[in-house]
Parts: sequence; C-alpha cells; structure tokens
Amino acid sequence: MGANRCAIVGIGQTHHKAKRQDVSIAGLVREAAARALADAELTWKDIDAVVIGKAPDMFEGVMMPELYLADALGAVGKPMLRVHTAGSVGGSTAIAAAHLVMGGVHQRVLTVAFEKQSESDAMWALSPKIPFQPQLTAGAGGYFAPLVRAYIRRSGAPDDVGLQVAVKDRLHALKNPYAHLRIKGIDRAMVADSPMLWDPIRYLETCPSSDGACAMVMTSEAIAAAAPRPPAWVHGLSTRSEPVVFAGRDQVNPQAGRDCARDVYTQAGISDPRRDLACAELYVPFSWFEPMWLENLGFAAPGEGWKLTASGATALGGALPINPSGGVLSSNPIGASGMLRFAEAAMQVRDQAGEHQVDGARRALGHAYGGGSQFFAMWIVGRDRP
Amino acid sequence: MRDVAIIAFAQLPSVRRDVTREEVELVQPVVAAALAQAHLRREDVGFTVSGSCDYLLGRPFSFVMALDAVAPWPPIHESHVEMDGAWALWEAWVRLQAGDIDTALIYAYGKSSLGDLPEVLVQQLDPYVVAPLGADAVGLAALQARALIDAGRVTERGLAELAAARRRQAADNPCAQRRAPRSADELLAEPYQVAPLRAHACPPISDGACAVVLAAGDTARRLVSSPAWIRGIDHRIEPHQLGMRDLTASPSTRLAAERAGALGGRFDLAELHAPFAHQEVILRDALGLDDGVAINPSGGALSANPMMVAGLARLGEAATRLMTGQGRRAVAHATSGPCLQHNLVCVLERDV
Amino acid sequence: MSAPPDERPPVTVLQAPVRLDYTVTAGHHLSTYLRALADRKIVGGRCPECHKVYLPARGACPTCGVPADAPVEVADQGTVTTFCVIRIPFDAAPFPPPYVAVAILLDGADMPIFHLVRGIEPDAARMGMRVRAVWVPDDQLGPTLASIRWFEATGEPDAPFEAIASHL
Amino acid sequence: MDTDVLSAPYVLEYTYQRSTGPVIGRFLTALRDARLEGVRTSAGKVLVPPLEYDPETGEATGDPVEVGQSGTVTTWSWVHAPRRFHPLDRPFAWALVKLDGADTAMLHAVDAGTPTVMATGMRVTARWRAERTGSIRDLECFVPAGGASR
Repeated sequence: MGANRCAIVGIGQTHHKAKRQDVSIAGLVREAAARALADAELTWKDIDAVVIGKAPDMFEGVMMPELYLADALGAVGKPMLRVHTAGSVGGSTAIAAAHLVMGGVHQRVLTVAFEKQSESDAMWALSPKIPFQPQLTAGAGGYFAPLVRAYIRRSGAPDDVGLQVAVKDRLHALKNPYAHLRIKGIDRAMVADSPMLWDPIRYLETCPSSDGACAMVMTSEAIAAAAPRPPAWVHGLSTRSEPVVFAGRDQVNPQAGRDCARDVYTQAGISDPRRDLACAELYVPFSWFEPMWLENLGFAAPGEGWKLTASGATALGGALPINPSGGVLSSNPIGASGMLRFAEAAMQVRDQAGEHQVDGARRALGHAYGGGSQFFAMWIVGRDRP
Repeated sequence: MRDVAIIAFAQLPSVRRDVTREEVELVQPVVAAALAQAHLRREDVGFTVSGSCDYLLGRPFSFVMALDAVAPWPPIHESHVEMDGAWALWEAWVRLQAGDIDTALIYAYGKSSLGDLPEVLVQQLDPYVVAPLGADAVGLAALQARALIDAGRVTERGLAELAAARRRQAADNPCAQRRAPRSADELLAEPYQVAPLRAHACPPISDGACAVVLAAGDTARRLVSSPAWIRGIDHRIEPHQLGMRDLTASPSTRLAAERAGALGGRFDLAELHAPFAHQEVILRDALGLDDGVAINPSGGALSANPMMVAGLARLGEAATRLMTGQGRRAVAHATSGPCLQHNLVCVLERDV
Repeated sequence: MSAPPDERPPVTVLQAPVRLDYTVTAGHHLSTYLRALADRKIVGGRCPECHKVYLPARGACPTCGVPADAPVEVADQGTVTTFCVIRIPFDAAPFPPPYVAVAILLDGADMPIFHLVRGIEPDAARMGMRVRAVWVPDDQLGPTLASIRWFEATGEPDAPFEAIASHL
Repeated sequence: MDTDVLSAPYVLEYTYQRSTGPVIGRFLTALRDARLEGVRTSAGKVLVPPLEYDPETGEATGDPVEVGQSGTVTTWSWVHAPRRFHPLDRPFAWALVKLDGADTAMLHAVDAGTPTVMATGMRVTARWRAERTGSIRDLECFVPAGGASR
C-alpha cells in the first residue's frame, strides 16, 4: 500500500457480446471509458494519465494497440502505459493505475482493459502451430481440464459441484444487464446435457468468448472528496507470479495465489476473509475453479472448497456470494475479464450493482489470474475510507 | 517524490541474429549480472517488471517463459508491459513511490531476427486505413527525414556525419553492434534504403536484452557507492496518425522533459533513443540540448537497436556513465511507436 | 472520375489479411532435447542447485535461476500424473476426438511432459497409470516429439497417488 | 550460425474480420464509391482520413465532409525496392497528401515513375481501382496531377 489513498470514483463497462460488430476497437474501449467518466462526472481533459491492458495482441492483430488508441482514450499529451500479464491483465492494469495515485504521481487516472475477440478466433490466437512446440492440448480448456481432474481427485468432491457453479453464475448473470450469456431457464439438467469438451469440463461449464471492455477512474483522496457518488476505496492490492512449470509445482492450489491473498488481507487488516468480506468476484473461467479458488484464497480449508459451494453459501443471498455479476462464466472479453472482477467488487461496495447487489456490502475482493494458474492480481475495496 | 536511483545495469552485446539463445537465455545472464552489481539476492527484490513484445517472436505469451530467468520462486510481486523496457522502469519507479518496497528489477528482451522487422512493425499502425497499406517503419521514418530536410534543419551529409560520429563512439562500447568506423563519405556512398535514408541513418536489426536495478533512498546508498538518482521521469504520447502531427518536432518529448525537469538545466551527457539519425536532431531540439552535451556516447540506437530493449538501455547507459564518474548529470530518453509517437524523458544525477 | 454510387450495403466489416513470416529457432537446449529424440533417447538437464531434472534442459532453472543443463538421460516410461479426454474437434488435433492427452512423469525426470495415450478406451484412462513410449519406425525418427507416436499402458500396477501428488 | 540449433519456417497468417464502426465504415463505403471523405471536428477542422475521436480534445468527431480528389504533398519518401505488401510493385513514393478541403494529411503511395518528379508541395490526384471493395487500397495510389496516369 502507498502513502496516499486511492478512490474509485467512476466505473464503466460495455455490453459484452460474442461479436460487437457495431463498433471498431476504438469504439469498444471508448464506450467503457466514456461510461466511467460519466459516472465520475469528469471529462477527458480532467484525466492525467491512461493505463490500458489487454491479453495477446494477436487477438485483434494490432501490435501495441495503445499507440492507435491514444486518440480514442483522450490520451494525447498524457502518459499512457500498456500492461500485459496474460489472463490476470485486467487486474494487473488496475493495480498499475492505482499505484499512480497511491505513489502521488497523478491525481486522476483512467484505466481501461478490453478484448475484441471476434476480430479473430480465440482458439487460433491462443494455440497457433509453432515449430518445436508440441500442440497436444486444445486451447485453454485442454490445459486446465487436467487440473480440474486433479482437484476432484485430491478433494474427493462429488462430480456435480461444477454443474452447480455453472448454473449459479448464469442465474446471477440474468440479473446483470451487461452480461454476455443470459441463458433463460438455465438449470442443472441443461448444463449436464451440454457436450463434454475437455473431459471433465462440459460446454456449459466453460466461459464464452466475448467482445467487451471495462474502465475505471481512480483519484486521490482530495479529488474524491468532490466526487458526485460515494467512491470505493482501495484497502489492499497486490500481485504474485510464479513459474509456469517447475518440479513439484502445485498447480491446483498455487502458492502465488495463496501469497497474494495473504498480502491483500494483511494490507486490509482482514484475519478471516469469510467473515470480513461481503462478497468476492473471482476469475472462474471453468466452473470447477470456484471451489479451487475458495481454498486458494483461504475462504475454505484445503479440500473443503466444494463444500462451501455445495452448501449454497456462494449464491446471491448466501453467506458469501461469489461472482454476483455472473462472472467470467457469463462474460469473457479476456483482457477485460480481470478488470471486470475488480470493477464489480467496487460496484458492490458503492451499492451500484443493481439487481445483483449484495445488501450492505462493505468490503469485497476482486481477483484475477492468468497464464498456467501462475499470475495473480487481487484487490480489496471498501465503502469506508481505510 | 521519493528518491529513487538506478544502481545497476547489464546488457548483452547486441547481435544481428542470436540463434543459440531462447528468450530466457537472453534474459538470465543480464538479470544475474545486474543483481550482482547491485549486491542484491533475487529474493530481496521488491518488485519485478519486464518489457517485451509478442509480435517480434510471432507467438502469444512469450513473456511467460522468459520469466523463468528471474526464478520467480517463492512467488514474486511482478508485472509486464507490452512496451519498451523503459516503460517497465517507469512502472517500477511509480511502484517504488508507494514507499512499502525499496528495490525493483527491470528487464527487457527483443529478438527481432526471427521475423522481418519492417513487416512486423506494420502491425503497429492504425488497423483500418494505414496498416492495410503496408507502410513499413523505414518508409515512414523517411517521410519524417524529408520533412526535416525540407525545413532546412538537416542535410543528407549531416545525417552521414552524425552516423559516423555514433560509430566512433560505439567503437568503445563492447555491446554495440555497428562498431566499425566509417567516414561520412563512405556512408554517403551507400544506396538508399528508402530515400532520403541510407542504411547508416537507419538502425541495425538487433537481438538483445538488458536489465536495470532501481533502489530507493538509503537502500540505494547502502548497496552502491554512486547511485544514479532519478531526479525526474515522465512520458507523453502524441496522436497516432502521422498526417495529424508536425513530424519535424516532438512536442511529447518537450512536454515530458518539462515535467521531468529536463529543460534549462546543464547536462554532461544525453542518451537519446533515436533509431533514425534525423530523430536525434528532433530530440536534441525538443530537449534544448546545446553543443556542450555529449550525445549518445554509447553509440545510441544507430549502433544497436534491440526492440523493446533499446529505450531501457538508454537509461541504463546514461546511469552507468554517471555511476562510473563520466559525468554528473544526464538526460535519457526512450521512444515508442512510428516517428517518435510516444516519448519518455528521465533526468539522472549523481551525488557530487 | 467518380463512379456512380454503389448499390451494395454500406461497409461495416473490413477483411484484413495478415501474413508474417518467421524463422523459428529452437535454441541450444531445446535442439539438444529434440535431436536426442531422433536417437530414441530422452535427454534433459539437471539443475546444479536443486538437482531436479528438467525436460528439456533449461537456460534457467525456474526455481533457482541458474542454467539447469547438466545432461541426464531419463527412461521412456513413466507415470500419468493427470490427463484430460479431448472431445472437441480442433485444428491442430492429432486424431479425431475423443483422445486422451496426458501429463507423464517419466522415470528419472522431475517434471511431467505432455503427450497422448492410445490403445485404451478414453474412459479407462487413470491418474497413476504406468505407460511407455511407442516410438515411430527408425525411418520416421526425427528431431521432434513426434518421434514418440504416443504412449501405451505397460500393464504394471498403477502408481500410488502419493507418487504423483506433488506433481499436480 | 550454430549448426546444432534447429530452425524452421513459421507463418503467422490470419484474415482478421474488422468491424469498422460507423465513422470508418462510412469512409470505406465512400472509397468504394471512389469518393474521399473526412470528418469535421468541433473546432471546425476536417480530418482525412477520418478519426472517430478528435486527438486534440478527445471528443467524438462530427459530420462527414467530402473532400477533393487532388491535394498537395506535404512530405514524401522514395521506395526503390517495393516489398511484397506494398501498394505498388514498382518503385514509388510514400507521401503525406493534404487533400483539397482537408486540414490534415493522409498517407498513401504516389506512382511517379521516378523520384525526380517528386517534390514537397507538388500536386497529386487520386487513381482508383476498377474493382473496389471498401478498403484504403480501393484508392490504388495518387499520381502527379496532370500526368503519369496510366
């Protein structure tokens, strides 16, 4: 944490869809950024610096797109930074932006993250055939399915916990007007009957491929004092990374995730996250990752995460709602997915989440991960000034 | 602002093509050398951040394997920018301002030899109305050179003389790629690459890597005898389309210099990231540097231009010279994008 | 010079073909590993600090940061640590689905490699299963992991879960 | 070259489907009609090619404005050896061309035959492809005004 407090005073996102064919790349990022500015009641001129994040440039086929996007984000004459930390990038980008405020370098920072996956094909962009690199898996699912199997084996979880998460997050998405997948009549049978893709992961247990963007305006305490709506305050934030492979690596419950969580809890003065947090937005691209992350983040003891999910506690109305927005399972513009988690946490503590609001949420966790479960970014935001 | 200094810099000799080393093997030796110079163990680094670009290698997530070079175990506090490493250094400097950590490691690598760099750089341009023209970086830089010549601020001979001077300076830099001395007359006899630019006025294509260590306040003083203090650092971006800019000026460099406190002061040396010879003229003017300042004593980007590395290397080269007593005050600069679209300026100073 | 206005609907999508040519190099360590495969050998590198064996050898041990490249030959049989059954068609797929993609901890190595298991029903794949490499005929051997066609069950009893628990 | 090291060609190839949004889409549609359009900013400047957002203010740009088919070269460079992806397969000039009625210059190729024809300040005019699809390359190139047209 820094010497200066950081407030989130504006939040915006696009309507996430499989193909946002009505806008250019600039139009997409602009839509989220303009909404964040409007929420903050600030103009382009008010912004001191822009921090932008996205996943690989090959998704859109634009190398270092901050160069082309400088005009659309009102960044001309300002500092502009482009972050890329794989799937965690949306979180890492928000953290880099927050540090500009916390370090006292800038007063009003706009941060934006996006992906326009419909410009290409995610499967192609993630797994091009490169000489000397074996291609035995199939996209991200082929990488993560073995980890899910390992989790099930290790924890002894019944094999329907994944179905339950898939249904729950999609029910949450029905309350979120921005969500990509809004599946009417979603239920356990619909998920169970969907095709098995990467056994044990079924089609409806996976995230979609989306076009979308998310943006936030962060300011110093002095500027936040004039904000039109109550801000969310940063109570803790951090990143942790570990190697993608090494001998003896625990990929199911990675130490980087545990260390990152411990760091943000310490910063926020949280000793029992299950008690002290009202809700959490976790990066769950495959349903089984909810119980896995519940353990990794200390909401449940090792091997017990699935019990928390199975108890219903993680649904809206439960003791610890997880992904009230519908999560990554309902909207996945990859580069923006992490920032959407961070932004949803902030919306919750600003009492701004509409139908998917957790009543009286005072503190919430935003979480993102990427690479081979190796890059983690998290923040805790609160209604009260820390 | 908190006092932060560059306390170590290591780089690989730039080469046209390094086939034996993969990314991790480019980075591992420079990280090890920079940490050794800083008298730091890797587990003592507070924050690590790197700069690199997938398109140079043609594959997504290339930074993931390179991370092994720092052995991020136990897990580390880390970030990555898809930019020149100079911007990674800026992120680290910002991170150090928060006050809870005291050291940062920055590294950058670039292996341009795998693809056809001019073709790769086309992908950087507006994807709707510019990239489809296939406008390559040399062709665009040549537009800027012509504008400067038309404005009477440089001549083709002037560019050759500037390039010859950089080669003379590069002869003393074992990491430079173009070190063979050539006279301006010899250079002027080269054919045009894209007129008015001949090869000597364009950067070489390079593979390379470098690493820098930053430390704050007393930690910097404890670790090394002469830290190169960052007295100011800032960067600014311009409109993307060349037709919307005055190509003969660099207002973003000027503004960044103003914010970094680089205007009006005395400098012993300047390391300017000018991949094309004429860009040095534009940058010198934007920074208001007079004839008393040694420009690019390392040989600069005309002598070695590993993409995503060369900007960070300018900061490292300038700092190294201060730390070894070759000057007291320096300005370093990095650029990104076509024709100097995005510019970073850093003022460095050593204690007397 | 202007042509008459077009009857076609307004342009909303631009087809933007990109083609970039690269020459990919395998680097010294990966090349050594791949060339050994052409001789039906699996050769990795040991880290001088933690003594773990990596396949292929590494320019930097991921946990120690020093080159992990003291040559070590490992067995062409090992234990399945985890797997997934791929049931989705995919451009780069080696076979029509379903097929079994596995992580295999070869005897003598400290990290798994990824390959395929054939010759069993997908539903019969198990964590802990013992497998051995099925090499291509001599005239098809080359410096590529494709020199191993796939892995097949050895028929040995499964390894206990503890043997693979720290490799997941 | 280290002969121990394996190498192989690798082609990164894809046809991106770029949704253009209304402003760029209108420009490309005009190109298909062999017309050149820009947009007007709130300050009254005409940007060609059009941008969706004004770099000077960050605000969205306004109405389309048709501009002339001829203009003035503000700077240029000469390509002796065209690359495979260049607009022309014979030596040509890159140029920034400020079209009549525009306040900004547009990048394109000039088919001038020889560099001795080129000069900053010269007048050029558009040469269109016969088959047009809605792309910047529907404008094949510019040619020196009053000559060198095929």
